[in-house]
Amino acid sequence: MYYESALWLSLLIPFVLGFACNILPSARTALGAMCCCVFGTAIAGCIAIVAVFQHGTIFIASNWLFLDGLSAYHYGILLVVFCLSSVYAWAYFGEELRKGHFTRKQARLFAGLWCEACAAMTLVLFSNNLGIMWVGIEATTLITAFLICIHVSRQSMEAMWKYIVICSVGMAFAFMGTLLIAVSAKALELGPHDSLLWTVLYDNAGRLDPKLIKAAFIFLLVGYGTKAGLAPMHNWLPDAHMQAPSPVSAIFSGFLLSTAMYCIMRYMPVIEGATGSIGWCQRLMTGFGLFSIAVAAVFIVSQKNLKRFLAYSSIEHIGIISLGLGLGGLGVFAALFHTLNHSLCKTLSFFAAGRMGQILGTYDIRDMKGALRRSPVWGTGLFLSILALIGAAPFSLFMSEFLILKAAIDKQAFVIAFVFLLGLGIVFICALGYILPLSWGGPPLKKAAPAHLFQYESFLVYIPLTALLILGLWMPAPLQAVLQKAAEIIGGAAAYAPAIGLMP
Amino acid sequence: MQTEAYMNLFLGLAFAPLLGGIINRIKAAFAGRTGQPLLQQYYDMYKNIRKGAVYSRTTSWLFRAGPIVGLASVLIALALVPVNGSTAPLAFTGDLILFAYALGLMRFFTVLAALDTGSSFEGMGASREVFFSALAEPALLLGLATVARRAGTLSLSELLAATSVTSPELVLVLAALGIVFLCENARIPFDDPNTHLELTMIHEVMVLDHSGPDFAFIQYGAALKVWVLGSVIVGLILPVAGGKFLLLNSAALLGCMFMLAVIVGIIESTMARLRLLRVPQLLVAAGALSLFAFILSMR
Amino acid sequence: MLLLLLALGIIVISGCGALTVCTRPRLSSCIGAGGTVLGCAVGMIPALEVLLQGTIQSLRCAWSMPCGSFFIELDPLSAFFLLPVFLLSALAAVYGGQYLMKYKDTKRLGVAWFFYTLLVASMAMVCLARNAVLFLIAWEIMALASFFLVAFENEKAEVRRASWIYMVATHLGTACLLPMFLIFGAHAGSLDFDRFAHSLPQPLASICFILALIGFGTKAGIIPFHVWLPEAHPAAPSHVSALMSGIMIKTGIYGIVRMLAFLGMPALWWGWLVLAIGIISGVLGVLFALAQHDLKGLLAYHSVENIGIIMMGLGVGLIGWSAGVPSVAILGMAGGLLHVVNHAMFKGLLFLGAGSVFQAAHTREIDHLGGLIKKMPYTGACFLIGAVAISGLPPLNGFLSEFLIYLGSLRGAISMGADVAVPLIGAVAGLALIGGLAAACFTKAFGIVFLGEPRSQAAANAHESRPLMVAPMLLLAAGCLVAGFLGMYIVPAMSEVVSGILGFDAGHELKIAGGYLGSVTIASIALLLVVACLTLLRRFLLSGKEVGSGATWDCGYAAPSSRMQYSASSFAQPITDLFKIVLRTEKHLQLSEQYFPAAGAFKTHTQDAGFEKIYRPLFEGAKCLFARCAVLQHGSMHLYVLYIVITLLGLLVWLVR
Amino acid sequence: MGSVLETTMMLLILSDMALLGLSRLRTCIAVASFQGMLLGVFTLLAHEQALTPRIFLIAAVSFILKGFVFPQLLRRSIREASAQNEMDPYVGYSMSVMAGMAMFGAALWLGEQLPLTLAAGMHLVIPAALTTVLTGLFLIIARKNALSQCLGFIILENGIYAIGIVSVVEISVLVEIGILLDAAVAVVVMGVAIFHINRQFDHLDTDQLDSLKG
Repeated sequence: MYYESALWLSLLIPFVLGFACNILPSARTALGAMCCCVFGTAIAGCIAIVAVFQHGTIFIASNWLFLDGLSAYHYGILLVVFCLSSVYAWAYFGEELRKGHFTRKQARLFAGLWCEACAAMTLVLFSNNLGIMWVGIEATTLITAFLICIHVSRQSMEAMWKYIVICSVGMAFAFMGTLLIAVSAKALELGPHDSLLWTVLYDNAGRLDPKLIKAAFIFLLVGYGTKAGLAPMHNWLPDAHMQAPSPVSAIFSGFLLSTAMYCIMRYMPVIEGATGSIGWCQRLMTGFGLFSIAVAAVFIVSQKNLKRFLAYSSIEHIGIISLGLGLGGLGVFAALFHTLNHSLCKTLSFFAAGRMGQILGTYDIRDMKGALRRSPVWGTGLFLSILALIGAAPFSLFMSEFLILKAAIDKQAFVIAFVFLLGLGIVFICALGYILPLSWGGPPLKKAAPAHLFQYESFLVYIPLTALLILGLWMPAPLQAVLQKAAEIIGGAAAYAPAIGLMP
Repeated sequence: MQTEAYMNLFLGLAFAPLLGGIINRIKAAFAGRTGQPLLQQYYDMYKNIRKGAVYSRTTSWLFRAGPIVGLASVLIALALVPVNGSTAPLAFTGDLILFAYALGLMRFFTVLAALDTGSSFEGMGASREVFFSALAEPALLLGLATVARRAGTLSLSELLAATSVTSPELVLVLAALGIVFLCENARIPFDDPNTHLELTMIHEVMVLDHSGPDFAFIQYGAALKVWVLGSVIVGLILPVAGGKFLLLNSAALLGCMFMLAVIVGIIESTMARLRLLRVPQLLVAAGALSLFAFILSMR
Repeated sequence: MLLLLLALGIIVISGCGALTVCTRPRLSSCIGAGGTVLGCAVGMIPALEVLLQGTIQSLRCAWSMPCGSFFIELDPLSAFFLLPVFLLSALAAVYGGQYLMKYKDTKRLGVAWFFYTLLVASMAMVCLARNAVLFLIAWEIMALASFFLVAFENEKAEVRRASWIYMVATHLGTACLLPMFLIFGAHAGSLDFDRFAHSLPQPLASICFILALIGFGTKAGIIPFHVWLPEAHPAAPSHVSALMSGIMIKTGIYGIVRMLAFLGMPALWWGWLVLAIGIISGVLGVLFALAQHDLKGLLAYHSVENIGIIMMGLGVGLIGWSAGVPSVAILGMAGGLLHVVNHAMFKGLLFLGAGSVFQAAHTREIDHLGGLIKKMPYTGACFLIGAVAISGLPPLNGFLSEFLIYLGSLRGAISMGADVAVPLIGAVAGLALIGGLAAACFTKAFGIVFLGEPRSQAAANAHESRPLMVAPMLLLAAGCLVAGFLGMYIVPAMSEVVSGILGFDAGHELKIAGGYLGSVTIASIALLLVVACLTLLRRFLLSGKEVGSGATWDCGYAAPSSRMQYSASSFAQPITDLFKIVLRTEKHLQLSEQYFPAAGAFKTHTQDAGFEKIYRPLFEGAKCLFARCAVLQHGSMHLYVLYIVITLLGLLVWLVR
Repeated sequence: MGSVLETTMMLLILSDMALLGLSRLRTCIAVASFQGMLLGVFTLLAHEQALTPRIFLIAAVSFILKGFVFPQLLRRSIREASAQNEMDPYVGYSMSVMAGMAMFGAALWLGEQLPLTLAAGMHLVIPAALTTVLTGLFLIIARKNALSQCLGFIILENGIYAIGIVSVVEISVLVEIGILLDAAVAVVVMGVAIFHINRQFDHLDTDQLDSLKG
């Protein structure tokens, strides 16, 4: 079938071209090849995604790889993030090449790793076999590690080392969890081939050993949570985001975290099924979500570096997603919606932060002044994207957070709602305090050479912004159907039955 | 009926300046002087009317508007207060609010006219005037509200008709209104009308620059203000003799007004002027009195 | 209804048009202002229609948004708030078109106009929306648009600070509204307003009432949530301050009233609470206004005061409602709502006047102004009318609403038992005090700014502003004057509005009140007649006599100078001293130490007590506390791994315990 | 046969204690490689009833990787970094051994709690494996030298591997190999990182890598 080949292609193109990038003659060609690779993948991927929503789940590699509603939705986000980021990387490193901060070797390395990272994340999304899923995540860790220190410096090395060690430990736990899942699957008397198949476990969740599966989920939650940046396993995240070049930070926040969250989402229905859907793992998710929001709120107050601040905001939003998943029902729907919004918005903010950093020559919030005057385009991007991030209507993050709050209130969980609102409020106050001088402030202290903007850069700003604006004011029916489908996979068919839709 | 309604208006217009004369006579008597003739205020106004006027170069049309608006609004207030037992020409439910605010309008424009001259003395007087009246206003309205609660009506006319000194809270109200009366009319102990040191004056200093007909209007307005507030107090004291004994009522009112003047005269000649710092305390006390009266009236 | 949507469409589209041509200031101003005026004119029609006929137009169509439906409705209450929205927006737009010309070289006016139109449209939408999602989105757009307008001169640090405070305040307010609406929704089963009515059981109803009071009250600027007003209003361009102070803060009142209608029969303590808030806001607002030196800051604090008066009206209404005294309830509500419109008119007028003064004299410092009435006669006259109106003096419109509130509270006070009469008599006393202080404050504002001699060169060189700026002020002044005489027609016309809130017919009661106002009108007319007669009389008396002019009597002092005039601060000093316990005015006195007098200096400065005493310590404390937590993330990777392990083991223990 | 397993597990635990107690890196690495080989053998022992080619393959791969490749990589890094000893750790060596004992106790308790159904004579496996896991974590947390942290990671992997081997038979070989390879790559990556760190900082003291905070 044509769409199975599309699936294969979207997995193989980045994998193969990734190696190809390493032998290209010049930096420009390497970056160009990277962009082409990503866009090629996007075409194949879109075909596959459309196919999924037309003909249902696609299985390949004898059911080891598949694409269902949930993964297709995430894959769509991945494609968007990667396409935008690749174009941005072209602009960003183009600027650095002009300044001569970026050698051919680095460019090759970057392009190669970039494609491989794309391939690895794709693998995670496609894998029906939980073992493969783990392999994919571990692979992303190892690949992106070097993306952090494309520019070798003490700080970047430090960030990278912390990233590797912490995430590897996390991955080890995740592996432990996967093993325990396999152990608990013994009851099903499965052959080696499909012992870890998600679909199989999903269908026979009821027959898994509850106690074991709970232990397994704890390991998985801590493990993948480390990668996703849930507090208190988040500590690698600010350092990595701060030190990585902006395109890398963009995909880190834009999708790497969501990938890890995706893995957790995959496990939730199985656990719920095994524990008799008493909302056991939902409680865990809620707890971690609230804690992450609180931690982010506390640490955001005293930030000095723009990218670090954005990283903490990522922690906050991952917490929000986890909270939504924990609330179940409408919350799951909202959490998935929030994943999309956050990816778009955070990608844009990192784009803008990176370019403003290049233009102003610093990432220190106290020194970045007058962004809107120095570069209207990116200044607007930075200002509005951060406004959207902190939940100002009419951007779509406001809507998804509103829905999550609704889920909490409908469950009479007033305390949760209060903590949630409190955290968001603190973040709002601080973030607004940061960006006002940043966008409007007086003449910048450090005079940076005025960066020459490429024409297409304005598109990088306005496409995501428009998307966020439109989604905030109007949710297309197809998207709603997709979200519904994905939410049903996680939260069961009961996901958000009431109160949504066009008209009563 | 008409005559009855307008009776107080006539009386006030006719006899208001006389009160000032009486007060001065009493003070003179206490001081052992002969004192000015009773009709002195009439003479002064007549003299001023015949004179021309001098306007400061600083002033604008507001300076000219001040006296006129002031006199007009005090006339409106007068038209709200009936001779006891009858109904005032402009009476309606809730007219006591209009009554208070008409006096407020008068003050507003007098103060603006004072500020218009740009003289620091008149500014000082204006400042004190607004300060004291802001404190006096609650006392006045609370007192009237207390009486209204007794009478169960919100119209001055019915209210004055319905009450007479029968209960302790009414005594308290009378005390409060008396204080307000002295303060609003800038009498001792709040203000000394015939001091000659600008720094210590309140009402008189505000009108330093007025002359001619304007000054006459101001004097007349001041006299009427005494009459208006006075007739309210008197109306509260006086027992009602029914609508048909109009002349009796009017005579009683007149007599009581003169008595009031005498009392004021005695106060002025026996008391000293308060230090400005003490004035607010006295006014707050007045407010407290009327509030206390109201609480009593809720028994 | 379609007409209304058309109006909003025109407004928004004109804004976008202005944005597209933002490189050409004049053109974008014309488009923006013209579009706004046109749209407002169109929108006025259905509003008036509904208000006069008491019909209800509603429109409900599909909106692909979770929990959302595009459900708008125009009932008398909405129309009652829409009317001032459109009126003042149009006039302020005309004024702003001229006012902004000063910035045409330094600013992108198109952007300003875009946000202005957005603000107008969203305010109208807030009054129309009947679905919580729609309402909240409109509410947030309103906040955002006004935020950008406040930050118009964003190169100034204090403007940025002001806009920050404003945005934070309004956002925290919204944070209270979200759960309130959601609680409603959870019980009504839908977020459409038509399901909300009387849907909540008691404890929740009180919670929602408190949430609404905080959330909407923050926007309305009740004390202690008022801190943003004195910051934002002076920072914004004058026509925007007029709009914000005149209308936008009223959307908060609208929200509260709307919620009251949904909550149904109130508990008695609600009325006590609202009334107390009203009195406190009113008194403190006017006191802080007295202590201000900045003309627009003074007006901003007067917004707090007037919101207080409105809240007093609502409180009286609530008390009457819960005590079962219809007349009190009706009079209180009607007075409060009428004051909304009146305040919109005279506060808009005053802010526009302040703007003209600022552009003429380039300063908002009251003590640097003076004698402007000779330089700018029209502005002066308009400002005077506004000042008289805001002091609630007859014969202007301010008196009508205060009269209704007085009447309502006195009614209750003289007839009811202690639990009702005590708060109501408190309302009477409070209103009286507020009235006196407001009169003091505006004799100061008008007297020092417009009368006497100019206190600075800038004030001496002032000149009357352009016709396009004067015309709106004249219209508003005329409005204040005329409305003052039409009480007996206006008040009965509100019967539908009030009945809509209270749920029982208010027509009869309001007709009677209209009758009283009729006699007020007679008195006012009489007043005008007497004034006219006296004027003629004086002319007659002065005819043929010499009318001289000389210097002001200065007690023989040889060299008077305009600096010797009584200043605003000295004018207010007795009052501010009496209330220094709340005002906490800081005085800085510098005197030369020599034996012979030399130059000295005296400065007074009044911070906002709420900000200084409540919010700053709170925020600082939180900041310090959180900064301490940074030690948890001290860069040592070993610690980080330890966290992870502890988490894991902790969870495992929690699992197997 | 169980006794043999018992002894292997004993050896495993003892090697953990040794890792905790020894200070010279080379010795630690030697112990680690011994542990790797031990696990290779253990793979066969665990499944002696059903020895399939798959088991042999896995055993061989793990034997080679854990026994020779990883240690070799570490030794190379030592040579490059010329870092012989662990500089003073947070927790002293004798204390570490005490901690190791405590961890063993915890492992015993935890092994009781986890309902892993095992063949006869393997009751010591889970505690031993968990001890190894905890030892690895302890090395990462309590040692300052980047190399010992890398070592800790390997030990951690060893422990999890042991658990996997005894508890899970049904995982397909591809996955297992993939997992092993991933671990290998992880070690390689860490080695490279260590190399870079050494070049940047001229030392491997991760305690001094604390410039990023807050």
